[in-house]
This record gives sequence, structure tokens and C-alpha cells, in this order.
Amino acid sequence: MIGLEEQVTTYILYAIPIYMIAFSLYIVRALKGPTIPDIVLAIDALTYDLAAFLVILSIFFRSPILIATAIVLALWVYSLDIYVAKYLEARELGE
Amino acid sequence: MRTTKENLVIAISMALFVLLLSLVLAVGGLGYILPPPQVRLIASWYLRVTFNPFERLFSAMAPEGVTSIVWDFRGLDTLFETTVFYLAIIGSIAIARGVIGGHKEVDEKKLGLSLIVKSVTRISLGMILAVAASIALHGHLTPGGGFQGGASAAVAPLILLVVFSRYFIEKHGITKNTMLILRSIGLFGIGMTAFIVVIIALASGAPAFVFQNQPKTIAPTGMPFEIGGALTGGTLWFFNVFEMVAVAAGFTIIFLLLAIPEEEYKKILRLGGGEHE
Amino acid sequence: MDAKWLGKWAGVSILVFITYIIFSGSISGYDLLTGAIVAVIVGGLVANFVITEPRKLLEVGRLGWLIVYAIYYFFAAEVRAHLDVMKRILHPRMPINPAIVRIPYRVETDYAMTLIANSITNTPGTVVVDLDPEKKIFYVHWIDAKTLEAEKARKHVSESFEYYAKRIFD
Amino acid sequence: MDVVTQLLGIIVPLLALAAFVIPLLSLYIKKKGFFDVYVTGFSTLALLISFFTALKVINTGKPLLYAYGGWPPPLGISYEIDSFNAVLGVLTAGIMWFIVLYSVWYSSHMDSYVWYYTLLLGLETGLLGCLYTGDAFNLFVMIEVLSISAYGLVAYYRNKPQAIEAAIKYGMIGAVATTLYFLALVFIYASFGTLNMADISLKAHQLPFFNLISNDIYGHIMAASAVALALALWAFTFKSALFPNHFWLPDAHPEAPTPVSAALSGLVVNVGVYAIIRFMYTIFGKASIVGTIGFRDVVLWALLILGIVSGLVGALLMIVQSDVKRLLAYSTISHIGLIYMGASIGLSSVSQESMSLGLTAALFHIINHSVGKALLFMATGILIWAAGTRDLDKMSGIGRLYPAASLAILLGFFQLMGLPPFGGFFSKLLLYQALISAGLIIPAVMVILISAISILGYIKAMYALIFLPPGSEMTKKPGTGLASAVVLVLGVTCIILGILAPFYIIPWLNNVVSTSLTYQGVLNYINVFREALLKLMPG
Amino acid sequence: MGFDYILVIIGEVLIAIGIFCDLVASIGMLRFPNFYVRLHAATLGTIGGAVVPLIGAALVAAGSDFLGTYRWFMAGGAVITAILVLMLAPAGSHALARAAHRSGAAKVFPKIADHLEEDRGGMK
Amino acid sequence: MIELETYFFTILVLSMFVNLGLALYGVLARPSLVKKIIALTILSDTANTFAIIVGYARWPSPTLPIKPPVLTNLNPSQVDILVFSQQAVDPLPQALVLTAIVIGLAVTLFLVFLTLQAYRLYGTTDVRKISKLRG
Amino acid sequence: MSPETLILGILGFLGLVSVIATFLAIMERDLLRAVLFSAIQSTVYAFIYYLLMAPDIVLVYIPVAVGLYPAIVLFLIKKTERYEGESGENH
Repeated sequence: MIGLEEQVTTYILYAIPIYMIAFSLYIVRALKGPTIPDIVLAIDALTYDLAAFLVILSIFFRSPILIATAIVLALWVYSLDIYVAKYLEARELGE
Repeated sequence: MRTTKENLVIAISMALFVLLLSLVLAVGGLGYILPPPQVRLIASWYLRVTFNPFERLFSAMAPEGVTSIVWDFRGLDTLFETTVFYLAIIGSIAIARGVIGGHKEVDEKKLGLSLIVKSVTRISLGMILAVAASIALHGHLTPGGGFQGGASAAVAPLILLVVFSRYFIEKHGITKNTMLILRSIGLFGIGMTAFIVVIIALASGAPAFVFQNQPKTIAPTGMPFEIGGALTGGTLWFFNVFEMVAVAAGFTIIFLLLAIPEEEYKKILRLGGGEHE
Repeated sequence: MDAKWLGKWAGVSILVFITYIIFSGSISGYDLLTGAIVAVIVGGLVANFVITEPRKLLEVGRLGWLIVYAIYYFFAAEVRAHLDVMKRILHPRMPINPAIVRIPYRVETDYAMTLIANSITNTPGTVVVDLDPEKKIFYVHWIDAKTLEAEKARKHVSESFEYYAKRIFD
Repeated sequence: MDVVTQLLGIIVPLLALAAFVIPLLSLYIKKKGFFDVYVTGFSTLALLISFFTALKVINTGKPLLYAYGGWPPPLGISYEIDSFNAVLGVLTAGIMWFIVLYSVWYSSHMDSYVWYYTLLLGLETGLLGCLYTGDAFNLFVMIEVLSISAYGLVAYYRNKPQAIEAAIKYGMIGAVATTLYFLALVFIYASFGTLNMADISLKAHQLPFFNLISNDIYGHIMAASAVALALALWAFTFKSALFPNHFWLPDAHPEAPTPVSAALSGLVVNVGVYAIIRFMYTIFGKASIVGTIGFRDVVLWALLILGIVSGLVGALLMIVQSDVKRLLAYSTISHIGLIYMGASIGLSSVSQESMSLGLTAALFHIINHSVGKALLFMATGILIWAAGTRDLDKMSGIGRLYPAASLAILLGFFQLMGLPPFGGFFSKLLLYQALISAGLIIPAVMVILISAISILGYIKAMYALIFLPPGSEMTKKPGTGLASAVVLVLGVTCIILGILAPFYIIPWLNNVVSTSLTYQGVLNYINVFREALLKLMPG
Repeated sequence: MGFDYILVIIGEVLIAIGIFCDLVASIGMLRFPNFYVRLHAATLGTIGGAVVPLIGAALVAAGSDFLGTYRWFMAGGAVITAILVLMLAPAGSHALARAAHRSGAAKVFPKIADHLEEDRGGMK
Repeated sequence: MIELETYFFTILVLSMFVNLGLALYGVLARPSLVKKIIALTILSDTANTFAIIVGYARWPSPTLPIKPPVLTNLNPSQVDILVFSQQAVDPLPQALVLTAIVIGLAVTLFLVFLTLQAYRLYGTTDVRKISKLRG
Repeated sequence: MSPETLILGILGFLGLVSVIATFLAIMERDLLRAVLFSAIQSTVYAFIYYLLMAPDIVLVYIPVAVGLYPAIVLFLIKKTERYEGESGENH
């Protein structure tokens, strides 16, 4: 019977490559994306998944304090969405 | 005008040049072994000194290494970093001086993004500010601090500005002048916190240093590092709180200035005035 | 400083306080104290933005419905939709049948409407592209449009969400 | 800790704090007089403190160190003032004081003085901080404080397209320059493991001192020093507008409000020179590892040649200018070239005496140029304001209407030309002597050539401004009393600098240089650092 | 085999679901033909790929005492992040979709009907 | 024989150098002021990344990860502090980068305002056209 | 492959990705796309900082580079012109 710490970290160790594959696919779409909304959408999905991945990685690193980064990432990517949307819709961003 | 192909050639040759340079320098300058097996000696000093109850006269008494460097060991840097940000905003205001923007009577319902986004923004507002405050107020314990908290708090006015409109937020009291007052108060607080130990020590006639936090061997005055068993890191807590206010207000000023419609600026430009050679 | 504003303030403050405490992850004296101060200040700042009818906060039934809804949503609606979209992605021929259809809604408040819209968007397979608050219509991009008629589409997409949203927010 | 040291630690943050509250005050106090007194008061305070600091440093002959936060130097930031930067500090604070006084007159014609005063205080903070700091990274931050206020002030007349364009050019390349300096610091930290200038110097000179806090060096120290020096020098030569990096100066300096032009041309460029001297003499001195393998010689030769080119380019282009402020800006480039020629004399083949002679000449020329250039910008500022144009042809003879300002302009031009009883003459003479005694004959001849060429430009400006008969449509505008007084006092200073030079000032400056920039001075600098380190460590 | 262990196992299962959703969503992002269809893949990525593993990570953190006292900070942070993502992500993709449709930045090409286009009439 | 770790890390360092070159090219050679600003942000970000890279160190052991410079134990013994000082990365470059990021942000903000003003005065953000208009 | 090697491998991979993103951001003529590419580059950098154990930097960098830079540049190109090298629709 292996210890809890070892079990959890081994589990995450095998999860990391899969996440990296998913990220590379997102990045391909983000760099390729024929239209502007495509790029933003890919960044969006990438970043929300990255936030989840950062939380999981902070368990892997045994450093719980790394978690605060995830929420900031999620918040600011939302605002990126919002102002790209506003850019496409409005005449001036302040209106 | 250059063609894209030529640009590409220039870029690639430049990149190659830098790459070759880097090969020499990266290995030589950054140390032969990458990454080094141990941190530098000075770093291990910082790490040992940042929170060390056994050396009360030589410790910043905050477990967060970066925050204690930022506001205690190298507080002067951070004060002037804040000054740079402040002066940039002052310069921007100076460019936009005299531009008021006007409280036009507009139909707010028509402006901004869709109703769904507006509702979501309204609900999440409180949560965003709570998270930002938590990041700032735990800056001496966990990663984060004044700037981080302030930057996160600045999301709130920013998305209000974008999702609703600048008329909406100015009606609710977020105007350039209130933000400027808030910012000045925050900066004044930072400045006073830098001097507070000196001022306290002046009363008792003891020597003290600017930006001093904890007592030192030759300067016995200091701020209490805990209140009622909760760590506050002495001056770090005050720095973080004031910095958060200042940064959030500063970002808001920037976006308010950027959101003023071009017609207003053009009006001022046409009027001119005030300049002399 | 009327009673309504105080109600809004209290409601937002509680929300902020809970968020602060959960995010801090501790209930030490320091966190409770700073949390309370932050909650009072932030509540005062944003009360007018967040809540319009503070009395609804006091009705416990609404909270109960919210929990029931959350359980239904996560364990039934989401699972079904996820499996469906995954199947479409992994299927070699990628069977998609996309259309933007009208879906009417019948709730009154903004928050109820937002809850429905977010629920629709959050289930893979349907995304609210636009809405018309006057005609009370969502325009939903549907990956597999089974029907183009508004009322039938509503049965497929949003009827169950609406059932709960009415009870939670209206 | 005595009062002077304590005040020294307080003054620069206090200036920043003073700038912080101006917007708050401006919302409640609408009187201009209050802000005049406020800014003048703080700059007077800065002048007094810098003066007493310099007095103490020069009297005791020992650098002064203020450790912020009570941390021993490599852990915390410290201000370290040896006699060299003490003198520059007094010069800066003094000229800034005159500029602020002049601004009281000048800003009464502006549409908004609040932001102007805030940025001016920021400029003074940055200047003093750059000069006083003993920490390489703090120097970066202070350079940014200085630069951002300078960008803001250059763009202050926002409706003038040239001003905005000049500010963009200045700001964009300036940002690249400071980023490269940051990169230099990364390399320095990576290999020296410290950011304190004295500590880096200690390690670069390979002195046998066990430094408890940062004793080790990492990686290839030569490679790191070479890269760091290359990047840092690029940044500093940009800030001081040496020849290939001078392109922004003729645009930026004239477009700023006149007192700011005076500060930019008279003081801001000095910071770059100061930083280079600090790097090339204190940190990577002749006896350091960089000096022993000849890399330092290459750099100094490059600076010498660039200095000559810069002097020639400035002097030649000055002649063709018809815009008086632009003419003065090119004159700045020319004088910066001369200063660099003096500052790059520390080649390994040059004897100690010649080196200190050359540095004395550079320091004295910095002083003379700063006083003269500030005076000229401010005095011509009065005439420009009166004429409403900067074009020399249209301004012809305007000086007749303002005798006080004209007298000051004459004094200033004589100072820059290097006529015998003025300070400029003695510094150029000293520079010539130093170069001759160092065996650098061609550069010495170049000093004379540059002076001779630049005289043409000065005479042209002088003739147009003062000796031509005034046009009939010109009338005298009243209310220039304060400004005239300021420029006259500066003019008298020029004469005093000249008269006292051979008997008092040059020996004194020579003493300053030999206690700070020679090997012995560097050892002093490091010793103070070591004492502070041992004193502030517990146990 | 305590209560902690059960929490960790549940968390790990949720993380596994999240990883799978994420991978499938990223494939979908690549395969789907246009922006509006990709929106659904993105939803799969944010709800299945982010919210679910965030909850799972919170459970794992709550059950792993090797993380020290700060594990509650971690669990709380993960939960708040999950809630915020749950609220903000749909609003973001809705805003984006609406903007794309209104500005015509992305064409609704493979489609069987576009009622929004019809209702808006000639208006762009 | 180069270790695999060093190999990967060198790739990171080299790609940062490439970014540096690209960003420098962008600032100095691209005509649009907006593009120059974007390149400037990339330039300063890359310089910052170098600082962070300098502060990194190898893991204490291949399975025990290196820690951020935050002491998570609020009642440490002297041994805890010593262990922490051997297991955490260098905090100083991080503090420097914090400062540098804010400074870069400030400069960029001001340049944005200047660019806007230049557009109002010249009607273009293309430096070639601006210098032509200036004559 | 030890966990350390894996993490360093990811770092190398991210470095390469950031080069691609930077290249596209610098070379793209549509400034809106360039901004978005620089946002990708910023996200990648943020991830690099995270893996290099600098959470404070991530917390500062994300608001600044993912949030603020794109925002101000979007404000800027909305008020000026969207394409580099030729005048936009305003002229």
C-alpha cells in the first residue's frame, strides 16, 4: 500500500502530459484561428483549463499557496473576452 | 516600403545573431550549470531572515519572502516604482487636461453589452472585490500583496466600464476626481508608512531608519509584527492596504481617461490655448 | 440610508464575507475581522449594483430550490449534454446539424433570465448568441437542431431550467 | 547616526511624498501662490540637505552611507555618497532650485500649473535619487522616475505635434534603453550575486574580504561583466545623448517648456555621465578584473572616440540651426562630447595624475556646462516668450528690450564658448592639459577644434539676439523681474566659477576626484560599505 | 482507508473526467468547422475541463494532509475559482458570440437556419 | 555529456533570447507605433523572464519539488527555517521583476497616451508618415 | 523520466511556443490579431513563471499582460487604426 502523498503525486504526474497535449491543440487553434473570435475563444478555453491545471499542479508541487494564481487568471481572461466583444460591437469602448 | 519577405529575412538574421550571442553568454553569464544546483548566498540569507523568530533583531517577520523584500529590504525601490506609475498617470492626465467628458444624457439601456453579461457582472462584482481584498490582506502570508490585490480589484471598475458604459459608472460616483483623491490618499499612506518608525523613534530620541519595519540592533524602535496572535508583518500590512487602494484607483483613472470619446478630445484640441513658446 | 438600501448592503456584505472566508481558507480571528471589515466596505460600495430586491434574499425556499436545481443541473443536464457533444467530436463523420433558433422565455427578473441563459450556454451543445428582452426571446445556437419551431425547441432546450429559475429568482 | 545622515535618508522619499499630495491639495486649494511656495520650499530643503551632506563628506574625506530600513547594504538598499556624487548632488539641487524659481514666473503663463509642478518635483526626485543611490537596481528605478517625468514634461504642450513626436521618440527608445539596463543588472546579479555597487566593486577588484552575506561569485564573471557593461553603457550613453544615441535630444529638449529644457540639458544628461563614471571607475576600475584584461580599455577608447565625434557633430550642426533652442540643444551634444573625452581618460596606459586631472576637467566641465546651459535656456526663454517665436531671424534684436536677460545671455555664451575669465575656459584648458599629459595628442587638438567650431554658432545666436537692432513692432512685456533675477544670479555664478577656478576650484575639485575616483577612493568607498555591513549585522 | 482517502479518490475521479473532457474539447476545437460550433467545444472545455477538475482538486486538497495547514486555503481557493468560472465563462462566450454575430466577424456557414439573421432583417 | 535537464533549460533560455531579438526588431523596425508598443511589452517581459530564470535552482531531489519563497509554517523551528532556505527559489529576482513589471506598465501606459495624442495631431500612427508630415 | 525532468521539459516546450507567438505578434499586420497573439505569449510566460515558482510574479503579470496591455491597446486601436502600414477606414 503506497502512501497518500505518493499516490496523489504519481496520479498527477501521469495527468500532466495529457494536459500538455490538450494545451498544444488549443494553442494550435489559437495561432491558426481564421477569425478574431476564434482566437479569443481558444485563448479563453486554454486559460480556463490552464487555471484548473495550475490548481492540480500546486498539489503536485506540494505548495498550496500557488493556488491564488488560478483565480486571477480566470478573472482577467473573462475581461479579455469582454473587451474584445466590446471592440467588435461598439463604436468606442467606453460607450 | 519593405515587403514581408525582406522583413522576414531581417528578422531571421537578427534572431540568428542574437542566438549566437546568447549561446556564449547564456552559458558564461548565467553560470555554467543550468539551472544551478543551489540558490545564491544572498538569497539564502533572504530566505533565512524573512521570518525568523529566533533572530528578532534581524528579521522582517513576514513569511512571504517576496513581499518582505519588496516592502522591507528594498522598500525604497518599491516606493519609487509607485512613483513611476504615479508620474505616468499624472503625465497622462496632463495630456488630457481640461477634457471633462461631459455627463451626457444617454439611454444607458442601449449602451454596453447584452443583459446577460450585465447581470453576471453585477453578481460577480462583490466576489471579485472580496478575492482582491483577500489577496492584498494576506500579502504578508501568501503570494500576493498590494499591487496584486489592487490589480485584481481594478477588474471590477474595468468590466463595469466596458460592460455598461462610462456614463453609467460616472453616475455611480466612479469619476476621475474621486479616483485621484483615493489614489493620493493611498500614496500618502504609503509615504507615511515609510516614515512612521522614524516619527515614532523621534519622540523617544532613538535612532531609526526610513523604511524600518522591525527593531534592529542599533535602532530599537519597530512596528509590532503581530496583533493578537495574528501576523501582520509590521509595516507590510499597511503598505499592502494603501498600495491596493492606490493601484486600483490608478488603473481606474487610466481607463476612465481612455474611455473618453474622441470628440471631447478634439474639442479641446481645436480650442488650444495655454501654450507659449 | 433607507431600509431597502440597508437590506441590499447586508445581503451583499454576507456574500462578500462568505467569499472572503472561503478564499482565505481559514477562520482565524484575523480573517474574520478583516473579512468583516472588507465585507462592510465592499458591500457599501457595490450594493446598488448587485441586488435590486433585498427581501427575496430572506426567503429560504429560494435557496432550497437553488440547491435542488444545482443537483439536477450537474448530475443530469450537464452529463447528458457533455456525453452528447463528446460523441459528436469523436465521431469520425462529426454529425453536426447547427442552427440559430428562437427560444422564448417567460421569467420576469434579470437574474432569472441570466440563470436560464447561463444554464443554456453552460450545457455544451447550446449557446445563447443573442437575446431580445422586449420580445423575450433567446437566439440559441444549437449544435443539433432537432426542430426549428420556437415552442418545440423550448421544450428541448430550456424548459426544465425555466421551471427552477422561476422558483429561485421570480 | 547624526542629523545629516538621517536627513540624507529622508530627503528623496520626502520629495516623492511631496509630489504625491499635490493632486489632493489642488482639489481644495486653487491659489497658485500656495503651490509656488510649496514646490520652492521642498526644493530649498533638498538644496540645503544636499549642501550639508556634501560639506560633511568633503570635510571628513569619507563617504557617507545611509542604509534604508536598517538592513546591511547587500541585503537592503543604501545611499552611498562619496565626494564625487556629493558635488554633483549640490550642483543638481542648486540648479533645480533656480529652475523652480524660474518656473514660478514661467508657469503663470501656463494653462495648468498643477501637473507641471508635480512632474517637476518628480524630475528632481529622480535626479537626486540617481546621483545618491549606492545600489545598481535602485539606479534603474530612479532612472525610470527621471525618464518618465522627462517624457511627461517634454509632451507637456500636447497641442504641438513636434512635442508629442519628440516625446514618443524619446520615450520609446528610452524604454528600450532602460530595459537593456535591467538586462545588464540581471547578468550582474547572476554572476556577482549582489546588486550593491560597492559590493560588486569589491568582487570585481577581487579584494580579500570575507563578505558574510554575498561572498561567492557564480559562472563566468568576465563574460557577465562584459555583457552587463555593454548593455549598461548603451543605456547610459542614450540617457546622456552621446553621438550615435543623440538623435532624440535635438527634438526633445527644445520642445519642452523652457525651464524643463534647462533641466534636461543642464542636469538630466549629467546623470548618464555620472552613471558611466560610476561604472567605469568605481565598480569596474582600472585594477578590477575587467581592467586587467584590456576590455575596459576598449570601452574607454570607444567612449573617447564617440566623445570626439559627438563634440564635432554637435558643434557643426549647431551652426546651421535657426531655432535658438535647437541651437542650444546641439550645443549640449557638443559639450557632452567634451565631458566624455575627459571622463574616458582612465586608460590603463595613463598615469594616476593625468587620470585625476582628466576627471577633474570632466567634473568641472559638467559644472560649467550645467550652469551655463541652464542659464542660457532660461534667459533665452524670456526672450522667446516676449517674441512669441523661437526663430532667430524673427527674434532679431529682441534682447535690446531686456537688458538684464541680455547681459545674462552674454555671460552664458561666454561661459560655453570658453572665454578666459569664465569657468568654461578653465575647464577646457584643464581638459586640454590632461589629454596632453596623458599623451593623447589628437584628442587634445580636437578639444580646441570643437571649441573653435562651436564659437561660430554661439556668435551667430548672440548677434541675432542682442546685437541686431530690434524690429519696430516689438514691444516690451512687463513682469520678468523674477526670471531676470534668476538668470543674472546664474550669470554671476559663471564669472565666480571662472575667477576662482585656478586658485580655488580646480585644486578643490582635484581633491574631490582623487578622494573618490582613484584606486584609493574606490577602496574608501568599499571600506565604508564594509564598515556599515559589520555594524548593521547582529552579534 | 479513512474519510480523507475517500475524498481523495472522488477528487481523482473528477480530475480524470476533467482531463478527458479537456482532451476531447481540444480535439473538437480543432475539428469543428466554424466559430459557432467551436463554442460548444469551448463550453465542454470550460465546464467539463475546468469546473469539474477544480472541484476535484478541492476535494483532493481537502483530503491530503501532507499539504499542511494551507490545504484549506487551497480547497477554498479552488471552490471559489470554480464558482467564478461557472459564472463568468458562459457570459464570456455569450458576449463573444453576440459580438461575432453582430459585427459579422465570423460567418455562420454550415447551418440549417439562422433566425437571428432573419429577425434582425437588413440590419447588420 | 549534457544532462537532459540542462538541455531543456537551455532551450528555454535560448528561446528567450530569440524573443528578445524579435521584440527588438519590432521596436526598432516596425512602422506602426502600436506595433512598437506591443513589441516593447514583449521586450520587457522577456527581460523579466531572464531575471526569474536566474533565480531558479535545481530541485532538492528529483522527487521533492522546489518551493516558492514563502514559508508556509507559521511556527517554525530553526531547523525548519534552514530547510526552507535550502528548498526555495531565490526571492530577490522576483522582487526585482515585480518592480520592473510595474515600471514597464507605467511607461507603456504613457506611451499609449502619447500615441493617441500623436494620432489626433497627425491622423496616423505610422512613423514614416509622421516624419513625412513633419517635413 | 523524473518529475523534475518532466517539468523542465515543459519549460522548454513553452519557450518554443512563446517564440512562435512572439513571431506572429511581431509580424502580423492586423494589430488586433497581434494583440491577441501577444496575449497568448503572455499566457505562456505566466505559465513559465508559475513553473519557475514565482507565484507573486504570476499574480502581477497576469493582470498587467493578459488584462491591461490588450485592453489599452484595444482602446488605442479602436481610437486609431487597425492595420499596420496603411491607413484604416478613417482615412
